[in-house]
Formats: sequence, C-alpha cells, structure tokens
Amino acid sequence: MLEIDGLSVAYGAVRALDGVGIEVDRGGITAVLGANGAGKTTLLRTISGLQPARRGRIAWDGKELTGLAPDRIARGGVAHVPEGGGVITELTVDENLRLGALWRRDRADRAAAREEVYELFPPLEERSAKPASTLSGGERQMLAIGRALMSRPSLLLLDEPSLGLAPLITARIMGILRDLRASTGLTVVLVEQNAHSALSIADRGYVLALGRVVAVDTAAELLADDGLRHAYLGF
Amino acid sequence: MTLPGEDLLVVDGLTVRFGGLTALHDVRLSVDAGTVVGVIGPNGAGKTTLFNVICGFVRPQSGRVVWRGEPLVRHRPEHLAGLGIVRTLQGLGLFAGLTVLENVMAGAGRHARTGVLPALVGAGRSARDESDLAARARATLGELGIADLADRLPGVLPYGVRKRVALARALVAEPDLLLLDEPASGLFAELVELSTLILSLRRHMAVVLVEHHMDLVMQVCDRVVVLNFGEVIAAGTPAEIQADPRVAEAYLGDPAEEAPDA
Amino acid sequence: MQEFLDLTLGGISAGAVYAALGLALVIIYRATRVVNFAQPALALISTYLAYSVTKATGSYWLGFAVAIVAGTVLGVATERLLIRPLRHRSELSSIIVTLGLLLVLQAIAGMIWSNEPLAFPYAFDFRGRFSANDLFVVLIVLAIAALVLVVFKYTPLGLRMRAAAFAPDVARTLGVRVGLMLTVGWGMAAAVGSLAGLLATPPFLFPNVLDGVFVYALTAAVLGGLDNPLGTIAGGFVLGVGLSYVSGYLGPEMVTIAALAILVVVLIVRPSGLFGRAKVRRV
Amino acid sequence: MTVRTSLPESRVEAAAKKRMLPPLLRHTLYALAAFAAVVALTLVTDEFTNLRIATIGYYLIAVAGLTLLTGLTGQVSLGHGAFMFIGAYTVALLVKHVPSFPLWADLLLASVAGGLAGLLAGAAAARLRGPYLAGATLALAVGLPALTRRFQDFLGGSNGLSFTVHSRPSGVAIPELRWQTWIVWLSVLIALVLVVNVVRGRLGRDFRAVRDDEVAASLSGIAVGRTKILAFLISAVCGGLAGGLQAFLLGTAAPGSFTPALSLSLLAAVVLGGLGSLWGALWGAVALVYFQAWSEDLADVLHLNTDVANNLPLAVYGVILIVVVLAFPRGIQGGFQKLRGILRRPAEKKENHENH
Amino acid sequence: GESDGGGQQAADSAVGVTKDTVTIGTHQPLTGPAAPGYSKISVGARAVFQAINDGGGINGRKIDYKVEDDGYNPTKTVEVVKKLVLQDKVFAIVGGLGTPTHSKVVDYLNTEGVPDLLVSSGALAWDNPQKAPMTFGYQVDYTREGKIQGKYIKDTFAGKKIGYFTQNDDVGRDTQAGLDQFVKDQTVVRQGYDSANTDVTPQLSALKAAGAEVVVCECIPAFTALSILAAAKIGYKPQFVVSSIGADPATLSGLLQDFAKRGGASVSSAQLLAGLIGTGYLPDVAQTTDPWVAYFKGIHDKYIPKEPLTNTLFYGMVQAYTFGQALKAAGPDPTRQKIVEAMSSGALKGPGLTPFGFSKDSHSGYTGAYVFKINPDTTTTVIQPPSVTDRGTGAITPYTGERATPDQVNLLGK
Ligand SMILES: Nc1ncnc2c1ncn2[C@@H]1O[C@H](COP(=O)(O)OP(=O)(O)OP(=O)(O)O)[C@@H](O)[C@H]1O
Ligand SMILES: Nc1ncnc2c1ncn2[C@@H]1O[C@H](COP(=O)(O)OP(=O)(O)OP(=O)(O)O)[C@@H](O)[C@H]1O
Ligand SMILES: CC(C)C[C@H](N)C(=O)O
Ligand SMILES: [Mg+2]
Ligand SMILES: [Mg+2]
Repeated sequence: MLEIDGLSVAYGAVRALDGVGIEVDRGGITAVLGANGAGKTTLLRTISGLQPARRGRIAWDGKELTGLAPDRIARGGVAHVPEGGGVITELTVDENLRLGALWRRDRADRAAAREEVYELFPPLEERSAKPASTLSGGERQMLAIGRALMSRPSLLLLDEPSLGLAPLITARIMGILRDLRASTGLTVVLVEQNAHSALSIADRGYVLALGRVVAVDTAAELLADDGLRHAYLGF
Repeated sequence: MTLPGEDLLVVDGLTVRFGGLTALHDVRLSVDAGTVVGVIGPNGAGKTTLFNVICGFVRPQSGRVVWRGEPLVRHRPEHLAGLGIVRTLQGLGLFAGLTVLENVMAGAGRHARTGVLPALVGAGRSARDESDLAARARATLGELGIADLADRLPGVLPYGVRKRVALARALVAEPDLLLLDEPASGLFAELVELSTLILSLRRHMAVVLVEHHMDLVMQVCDRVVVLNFGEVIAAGTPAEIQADPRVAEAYLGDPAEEAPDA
Repeated sequence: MQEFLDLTLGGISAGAVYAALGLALVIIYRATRVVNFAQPALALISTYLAYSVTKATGSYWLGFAVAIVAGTVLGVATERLLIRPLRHRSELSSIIVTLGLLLVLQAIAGMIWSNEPLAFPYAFDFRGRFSANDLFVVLIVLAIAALVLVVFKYTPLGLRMRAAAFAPDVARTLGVRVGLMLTVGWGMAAAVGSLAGLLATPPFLFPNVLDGVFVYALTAAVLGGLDNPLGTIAGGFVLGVGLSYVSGYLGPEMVTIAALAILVVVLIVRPSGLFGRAKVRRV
Repeated sequence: MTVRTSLPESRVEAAAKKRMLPPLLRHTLYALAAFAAVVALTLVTDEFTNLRIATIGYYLIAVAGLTLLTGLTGQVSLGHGAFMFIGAYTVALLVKHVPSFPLWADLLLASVAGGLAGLLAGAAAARLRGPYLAGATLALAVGLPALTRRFQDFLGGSNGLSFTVHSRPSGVAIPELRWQTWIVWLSVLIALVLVVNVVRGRLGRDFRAVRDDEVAASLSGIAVGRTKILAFLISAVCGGLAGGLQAFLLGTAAPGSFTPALSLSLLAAVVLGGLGSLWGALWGAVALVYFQAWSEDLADVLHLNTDVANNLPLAVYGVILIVVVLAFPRGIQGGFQKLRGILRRPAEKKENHENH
Repeated sequence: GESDGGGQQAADSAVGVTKDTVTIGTHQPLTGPAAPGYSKISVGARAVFQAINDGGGINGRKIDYKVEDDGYNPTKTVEVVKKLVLQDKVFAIVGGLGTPTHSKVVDYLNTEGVPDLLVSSGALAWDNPQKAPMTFGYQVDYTREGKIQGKYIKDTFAGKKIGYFTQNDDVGRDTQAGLDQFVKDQTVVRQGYDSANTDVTPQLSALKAAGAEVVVCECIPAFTALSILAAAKIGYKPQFVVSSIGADPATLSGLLQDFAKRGGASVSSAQLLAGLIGTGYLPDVAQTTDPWVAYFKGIHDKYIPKEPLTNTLFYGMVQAYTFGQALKAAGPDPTRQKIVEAMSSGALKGPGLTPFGFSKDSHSGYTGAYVFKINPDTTTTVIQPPSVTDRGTGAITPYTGERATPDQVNLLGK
C-alpha cells in the first residue's frame, strides 16, 4: 500500500503541494486528476525521490520512501514514467529498454521482459537498434512505458501517458494496465488531464487543485459528479 | 491577400525516406485560405515529418511544396515567418532565458522595419520598432489572457500556460498559415477555449492542425487528412472521416472505448 | 622514402599518446559532459609521483603502478569535490573550475619538484626507428582503447554510465546510481590520463610538459567526435601522423597552424567530428 | 477571443517610451559619465594604477565581446586571444609601416581586422556546438600566433614587434600613461555603447533566442547561422580593438603574449564577473587584473622557499577561480545582485504569491 | 622610439637608493613554459645578494632584489617592469631575461632613464649606446659566439659536412650570421626547432639524411638534450657543437642521467655527452680549481645548498656579482647616472673568462668565448682558450688579458 501523508513540496517560493494525503491499495489503479499546474507532476516526482519534500511522509509497502535517493526507490520496485516520457535519445531503443531492468538480478527474466515489451509495442522492435532520437513523439511514449515495465515494477507511476498518443494506442495502454494489474497485482498511480480516459480504468480518483486534494472518490462517483467535473476537470 | 477558396498551400507528391524507412509516400494535400485542415494518423505516421518538409527542416526525396502558387525551393525554416507561415512545435520550444514578453517579441520579428545595421547601432527607427514589437506582443498576450505574466520566465509557469505563450509567439507574427503540432497535448481543461480560439483564427489565416484529440479535431476542422505509414489513407470532412472504417481500424480503435464526450 | 617512413613511424607513436590523453577527455565528457581541462595536471601529478617512486625504489614499474592508482584517486577526488557541486550549472562553470585546478596542480608540482626539467625515463629502449618503447606505447594505447570501448558499448556498467551522463534524472528513476557512475567515469578517465602522462612525458618532466600534448589530445578528441572513443583513437593517430609530415616537410613552426587547419577543415565537413554522430534535434 | 489584423494603437506604451531617450543617446550619455569618472580616477591615482586602469579597460572590451558571444548566444570560445592577437599586430604593423595614419584609424582598422577574422571564424563556428566549438577555438588560439614564425620577416618571428606610439599631443602636460589611459577608455566606451545597444536591443534578444532553442528561433524567423556569425563578428571586433589598445598601450605585439592562457583568462573573466551581464564583464576585467596582482603580492609578503614562492601566485589564482565559481554561481555580479536583494527585502517585505 | 634625452633625465637621479638600501628589480620566467631552464637564474642571483648583504652591503647599503615573474610573456614583461619602475621605484633593472620579453621594455627604460643592466640574452639589440644609453648586455652576443664556433669548426673539421640546428628566433638567426662567416660553404643542411614542439626527431632525421657530420646546435639546454636523445634514437652520431646557452654539462647530465638506468646499459648520460663540444664565457662549475668557481661554490653551499649547482645558477650568481661590482664602482652615493658611468668605465673585470665590451661606445657584454669538450666523466676540458671578436666581420683574436681574482675584487670585504 502506498501511503502519503501531509506532503508539502515547494519550488522556492512557489508552493506546489500543500499537505497532500493519498492512499493507494495494492493492486489498485488510482487516477490523480487536476488542471494544469495542480501539482500532479510534482506529486509523482516526489514519490520517486526526484523532488525533495518539505514536509510529510511517503511509504510504499510499509517502507519509508521519504528521503531516499531516486535510484534506491527505483530498486525498490517503483517505476516512474515522467511527463514527456524521458526517453534517453542518445541511446538506442534497445538500450533504453535494457536500462529499465538493469538493476534486477534475474538475467533470463530480463530477456523475457524485453520480448514482452516488444510484443506490446511492435514499432519498437522494428527500430530496436536505432537511436531513440529518431522515434516519433508517440513512439517515444511507448518506449518510456515499455522501459518502465521492463523492471516488472510493483508500483508504476505514470505521468500523462496518453500525451501525444493516438487514441488507439491510448486505449491499448489502458488495456495493458488493466491486464497487468490483473496478472501481476501491479499498483498504478496514473496522472492524467484526460480525466475521462483515466477514470475509465481507475478504481479511485484524487482531484488536485493548487496543490491540495479537493476530492477523493471512486472513479464511478467522480465521473458522475457533474459539479466537480466542471469545476476542476473541464468537461 | 489570397482569396478564400484559392489554394494557399499545396503539397504535392511528397516522399521522404530516412534510410530504409519511408516516412512519407506520395503525399498530396492542399490548404485553402481561411480553412482549418486536420492531419491525423497513428504515431509515426509521418505527421510531424510533413510539417518538417513544409518548414524546410527535411528535404523530401521527391515532391514539392507550393506556397501561393510559387514552389518553395530549398527554403529554410527562418524564411517561413517572412513568407507568412508560422509553426508551433510539438514540444514547447520556448526560450528559457527570455521573459514571456521577450519570447513573444522574438516571434514578432517580421514586423520590424529596420535592418540589422541600424539595430546594431540602435539608431533611427530601431528604438521605435522595439516599442512597436513590445506593444504587439503585449496585445497578443492580452488576447490569450496572460498579459500579467509578461515579465516572468517561462520555466516557472505551468505547462498549459507555457503552451499559450508558444501560441502567442506564433500568433504575434500574424501569419497567413499557422501550423499547429499537437496544440492540445497537455491541455485538457482549456480544450474548449482552444477550439474557440482556432475557430476564431479562421477569419485571418488558414490553419493546419496535427492532433490526437479527436474531439478537438472534429470540432474545428473543415477537412481532415488521415495518414498511415506515410500515406494518405483518407481525406474528407470530419464526419466522413469518422465514418471511414479504414480510419477506425488504423487510428481510432474501437469507438466504444473512446466515446466522445464534451 | 626513408624520411617518409621515419615521419610516419614517429607520427604513429606521437599519435598514440594524443589518442590516450584524448581518450581520457572523452571518457569524462561522456560521463559528465565536462571537458576536463585539468586532465593534463592530474596526469602531471601522477607522473611526478611516478618519478619520485622510481627515484626512491629504483623500480620503474612500481612508479608506473603508483601513478595509475594516484591518478585514479585524483580523478575521483576531483569529481567528488569540484565537479559534483557544479552538477546543475552551465558547462562554463566546469570549464573554469577545471582550469583553476590545472593552475593549482601545476603550481603544486612546481612547488614540490621545482619548475626545472627532470629526467623521466622511457619504459623500454627508446632507440631505433620504431623502438621497443614506441611499440609499447602503441600497443598499450590500443589495448586500453579496446577495453574502454568494450566497457562502454557492451557492458551494463557502460550502459549505466552513458545513461547517467545523458540523462541523470531519468537514469536515477531507472535505478542507476548516477553519482557512483560519474565518479567511476572520472576515475577511469584519470587512470587512462595518467597512463597517457607516463607515455607522453619522457624524456623530460616539468610542470607544463603536457600542455602541448593536451591541446593535440583535445584536437584529436574533437576530430574523432568527442562522444566516440574509437573516433578519438583514430583522430589521435591521424593527427600524430599528419603533424609529423607537416613538421618534416613544411617545418616545425607550421605544426600548430596545421593542427588548426586540419581541425577546421574536418569540422566544416563534419561538425561533430569524423566519427561523431550529428545530434539531430527532432522537431 | 479575437486576433487583430492591424497594429493596435497602444498609446500608454508609446507615451511611456517617449519619456525615455532613444537608447543610443541614453547609452552615450552614460558613457560620457563613465569617461568622466575614469578621468577623475586617473587624476587621483598614481601612474602605475593608471596603467592598471588602462589594462582593465582593454580587458573590459575583450571580456564584454566574449560575454556577448558566450553569454548571449551560448557559443563558448576558448580562442578569443586570437582576435586580440590580430588587433595587436594590425596596430603594430600600421605604426611601423604606415606611420602617417592617425591613432584612431589604426584602432579602427584593428577592430576591422579582428572583425574580418571573426567573420571567418564565425562562419566555421556557426555549425559547431559545445565542446567542438571549444576545441576549434582553442586550436585557433594555439595555431594563429604561430603565423609569426612562418612570416618571420614581416611579423618579427617569436620576438614580435616593438614600437612606441606617440599619441600625446605636444604641449599637453600630463603623464604619457595617464593620457594613454584616457585614450584606451575613450575607445572602450565608444565600443561599449555599441555593445550595450546590441545586447539590450532586438539583436540581443535574437542572440539569446538562438542560444535557448535554435529550432524555435529559426521558426520565429531568426536566421540562426547568420545570427551566430554576427555575434562572433561583434565579439571579434571587440577582441581586435582590445588587442589594438593593448599594443598601443604597451608598445608590443609578440606571439608570446597571445597564449591559450590569455584566451582562457578572458573566459574566466566572463564567468567570474557573471555570465551574460555587461556589468559582469567589468567585474571580470577588474578581477583579471587584480586577482593576479593580489596573488603576487601575497606571495611577496610570505617569505618562502623559492620554488614555493615562484609558484604561489599561480596556485592562489587557481584557487580563486575555483572558489569564486563554486561560491558564486552567478559570478560577482550575481553576488552583488543577491546582496542588493538581501538589503532590499526588509524594506519591501512583499508576499510573493504565485497565481496559477 | 627616440629617446635621446634619456641619459639626461637620469642625471643625479638616485631613485631606489636610500641610506641603507638599493632596490633593484628584474623580470624572469618563473612559471610557464619557459620556466624550465631559467627559473633558477634569479635563485643564484639572490644568493649572491644575500651574501653581499650579510657582508654589510655595498657601501653600507643592502640590496633589495625584486623578482617579478613575467612567464616569458612580453605583455606581462611590460606590466611588471612598469610596476618595478613606477610602484617599487627601483634603482635599476638587472638581468631582465629574454629577447622577446626584454626588447619590449628597452625603449621605456631608456625614456624613463632607468639603468637597464646585464640583460639576460645574447641579442645584439642591447649594445646600442646611442639609442639605448641605459641598456647594457651581459652574455656574449650570439653573433660573436657564432663566429668563434664557426672558426673553430672550420679549423678543426675542415671539409666535413655541417648541419645547423637552431632555435627559431634571434638566437638562431644571429648565430647563423656568425657561423656563416666561416662555414657557409661546408653547410649542407639547416634545421630549426620551435620551443613549443619537443619532438625533434624529424629535424634530426633530416640532418642525418643530409649527411651532416657536425651538427651545430644553437639550443637551450632541454633542446640540446632532446637533440642528443633524438640522434641516439635514430642511430645518428654526429659531432655536436653547442653554444653557451645550451651547453651546460651539469644541466645536461642531469637531464640525461636517468637514461643510463633504463633502455639498455649502453646509453648512459656520460656516453651521450662525451665528446660534445661547447662554447662558454664563464668558467664551468665543474672546474673546481677555478678561483671563481670555488668562490661561488662557497656562497652556494652557504645559502642554497639544496639547489643543484649548474651553470645556469652560476650565470645568475655572476650577474649579481657583476652588478655589485658596478654599484661599488658607482661610489658611496650612487645615482643612476653614476652607475651607467661605472658600467661604461671599462673597469668591470669579473668572473668571466673573456672581458666585457663595456665602454663609452659599446654596451656589449662578454666579447668572446672559449671552446671546451665534455669528457667521458662529464668534466670538461678547454680545447681552445678564450678568444674575443666583434659582432661584425672583424678578426678573432686570442684573449690574453688577466682576470681579476675574487680576492682582488674583494666585493664583500669592506
Ligand atoms: N521547476 C520548477 N520551478 C518552479 N516552479 C515549478 C517548477 N515545476 C513546477 N513548478 C510549479 O509548481 C506547480 C505545480 O506544477 P506541476 O508540474 O506539478 O503541475 P501539473 O499538475 O503536473 O501540471 P500539468 O498538467 O501542466 O503538467 C505549478 O504552479 C508550477 O508552476
Ligand atoms: N531523422 C529521422 N531518422 C530516422 N527516422 C525518422 C527520422 N525522423 C522521423 N523518422 C521516422 O519517421 C516516421 C514518421 O515520424 P513522424 O515524427 O513524422 O511521426 P508522427 O506522425 O508525427 O508521429 P507522432 O504522432 O507520434 O508524433 C517515424 O517512424 C519515425 O521514427
Ligand atoms: C640564455 C637565455 C637567458 C636567453 C634567451 N635564450 C633569449 O635570448 O631569449
Ligand atoms: Mg504535469
Ligand atoms: Mg509528431
């Protein structure tokens, strides 16, 4: 279980998160929603250790993450797909993928994971030896998600994975997440502005506004709450 | 001024290969003044490459780009603004070290009247030029509702606002053709405003829009062209496209899954 | 013909040294995107240590080993103390800091060992048109280059190092211990640099002895493509042989101008070096 | 939301601007004030300090040029000493072979010669990036002075050329050095007015846009290549002038003066002063002259064994470089700004609330 | 730069002189690429000044010796010399080192009327009493030395093929002017080196290819050593003839000694150096029987025992001593004019084996040289006694004058 309690983060004078509390059950898919600048990206970066917290704590699986270095957190099974993908364009597609699982000891399984990713995203296999810089925007997004899956994470943090993806692919990724959750018990925190598509696969949703949690509920309830949708989700 | 109904931009028989990979194959497309043309297609279909050819970043193996009846030969990106074509980037491409105002002023260079030499010595009209550009930039920022951010650096602004700055930088040049590469990505709450904006632009300029947000595409486009593996597989009104089974198969997926909702 | 052969052979062993020091620059550049201007000084200090050890013990190879170890330690210390604090700063900051370090270390060398030249021996017999020592220099540089290449290209360590260099934040979220990788990179580079120092220094050792070699090493690295160890090796040899011809046929005063000319011509044709990959910014 | 097609008459703006003088005039007035300050300073200081002030002057213009290049367009040049080399030899050759030319013409031609070289270098450099540019420019700094040895008879080989420029009109009863200092600063300030104009105007913005994002800049209609070359040109003109002034002041032009160390110190001055700011260029030039002087003085007062004493100034200078860069990320100018911020904050005490 | 009035200004000026001190300055390359080889000259000089001061100074005045580092960079030379003159208010500049460096301050020093004594360089420019009345040379000039070398070679190696290997500056140019007066037609090849480029194998290969049997090396010590090593590398065994600036056996054997230990027993510094012919004007430090060598060794052992006693160190010691003599000769109340007069008086007889050329019409330093050969044990043997000549085409004549002994000069005694 992911527990976040009273989390505050600031960039200099700009307060990006202000006493945020979130709980995510194991094997759950939780959507974090909110308008531009609500603090969604900041939340994920803080969980994965890239952004130091001013206050509050984060624990995953009972283990304290607060204050740990990002690489330690990653080696604890937390994978983060950053906003925009974070593909390393200087490396080849294959190297990007390999990098995702490098810290895992099980070599055989690393190879198997790579095969699975290629199966999920065939365009990547075609270009496996090409530098990632030649990929189109959407292909990079696939690579980033594939790379995160390479480590067979127990907690997956996705920052706007649908950004720049064709509807078909977005739908496919959502499907994959659902399947993975079912087959491996993966826990997902999904940040999206596209609330509709996120809530369509999530169990629960949190809505952030100006760095605070303004609503928490099941996905179905959130989808049904017209007032909330208009106020914070813009649709 | 090009009259409505006249082809402003024609792209003809365009083929682009990167090594063994054909990114565009014999693509034809035309844009009338005052229309919004949507270009959609799966990831890697060649949409950005198409923009890159129009802008002169990529030289096609064959085919040509005709602007106002004149083929563009060996044109370079920096000439475009002068010709009246402005493009936004799929990323943001803001100048991190320039304030929002300066970012927008940088886009307004086509309105400057003085050449390099007077600007060098700061003589003549160049001072007045600068205040003209600043005024234009402020006005455009005002129209996009971000005039109060003029003196901020873009880096500290939320993504959505930065997108608007990028848009302001494009609009301040008052182009005849605006190429928008995924303007809605990263925006959601502002989608409605964006579509209103694009529709309003139609009065002054033609727009080519690459976008994955089908709602937006369907709302604002007069015509839609669908690319797949570098080829045009369909073209027509939004309604025709939405009904086209090839488009559904290649791009949209199961319509039940992505029910439009606005 | 005779002269041509002599010049070629001379150029090859000079080129090997440029290649070795160039390699040190490339490793650091790949690891931290820093052009390490202190590289010649790190090598200088370790070579002076080799001198003192050899002098005290009579064993050249003990001195050799001490130099490599000391160089590695110096490289690691430099990264930890001076480069790491500059992580988020412009490339210029690191240029100036490494430059400052260059001055400090050269001054320290002068303080301890004086600015007067000291005799520093070759590893093997230096006599002959292509002497045992020349052979040693060329072979060891090729071996080291091959090793570096393999490490970078084919080992997980190499992949981690490259990832850490190109995108530290992303690498971190993938479990890469970025700090460690950067330190390893500096250590490796400084070890190679010290080796280059030991090879380049003979016959004489003085605080500025590696300045010229450094300029040519940087030229070689840039020629080859700074990201590319193989290119740097090729660049080193091309430059070594090319400059040897210039010195022999046009006169020694033309050597630096020729280096400039070669560099400019190559970079105009290939702005990222002979073997560098042009970095295309996708739009 | 609408988009206009014609220029809006933004009267408030126009009125606000009208109250300000045109930039050229404004900057010229500042320059005159600065010149008066320099003259006053030279009158109250001794002759040797005058020399240091003059030295700061020619370094200032060189560093300002490099600031424009490196700070604004992001092109790192490790070879700016090469342009000083060209400027110095231009003045030297003119003084020796065309003594009839007035000094101002010599200096003008030195700037032009520097500019021409900068044009060539810039054209080659426009395609290069980061360390490739750094490597190529360093090779320029190393290679170019070797020309003197190739053309021994004309350029004087490694001894270079020495000469004396008599610039002080007869009957002016002030020390030669003081007079020279005035000439140096007058030239520097004239050049600086131009540089400030560039930096603060449209070109400066274009330079910075190119630095931040070349692709976006070109799509904004900025000719990236030409802009970079222009920056190199302006910066090389400054370098040429600096070299010319140095030759005028010291009466020498010799290859040994234009070592890579010179080029690197210029860059160090840019960074020490505060990258990208012209005030920074001034602090950088002052630092260049005084840090070295201090480190030598320091070595003098400590009585040490000769090897240590000989090398101490170098070590101190190196340490200063390291410490300043580590401690003042934005250079001396950044330090001043911070200081000002600290002094002001209590007065304003404004809650800085961000609106999203 | 015309500066005819220089001497006038100097009249009665006693800048830098107080009741009990005389402040002098110099510019030396203490750091940077030119430091190796030269950084010890001022060390030697300082030791002598210390000895003088400990002996009560000259006429009761201690000498305050200010050494400025110019890194062999002419711009810095101008700056530091102006600093010495304007800020430190030195009485004189003594032994400013280097042609490219010092030539940039000669005009200035003469205009300001600052005595510019015993310049550390063999360029011809210092000897110009009309235009530079305050400037005096020290070393034998390169042309004189070239002439003496040329004549010796012509006499000893008649008919042999000769190659020149020269530093690409005035050292090379001026020496060749002297050499060419005698051995032009024997010379088959001329090669130069650039001090920034330490790989001299191409040049030595060219000398070998041209069949030169005698190589005249007008090099600084490091380059003499490099040439010897490069020759050994390519198996080339010419007769080296080296000029005074680069023929210091102590320095050379120091540089070459470690090659004995590695790379085969057959290469030892002694073997590499044996038979090398050099020219000199100061006694060689290895000649312990020479009274001046013994004298300076005493100072060395007392003040700077840790420094290797080389001819370079010796060079600085002699220079300092010579200045001391001139200061003494300038009388109890020295002025700048008086020291210039003392220098020109022709009274300075010193440690050198040939006389100074100082007179009213000449400001040339040592006027001749002797020729020596390095023995297999790295001691030296004089093979042609000192001879003197002029810088033109005048004859070379043996020098028979008497050299004053330390006791006769008696600088340190009261
Ligand atoms: N590096 C930074 N420096 C300063 N302020 C920042 C920085 N990054 C983010 N912010 C500010 O923090 C707040 C939260 O930003 P964050 O990126 O977390 O929002 P978001 O919800 O992910 O928005 P978006 O939907 O646009 O991605 C915003 O006000 C933003 O301006
Ligand atoms: N410089 C290049 N070298 C090699 N391949 C390239 C290059 N540029 C583009 N490609 C390839 O060409 C194809 C078309 O790319 P393009 O960027 O035009 O796609 P797109 O339609 O814009 O996709 P997206 O919607 O994901 O942005 C992709 O498969 C891409 O990998
Ligand atoms: C012998 C040295 C002290 C002088 C030097 N070679 C010069 O003339 O420049
Ligand atoms: Mg975000
Ligand atoms: Mg695209």
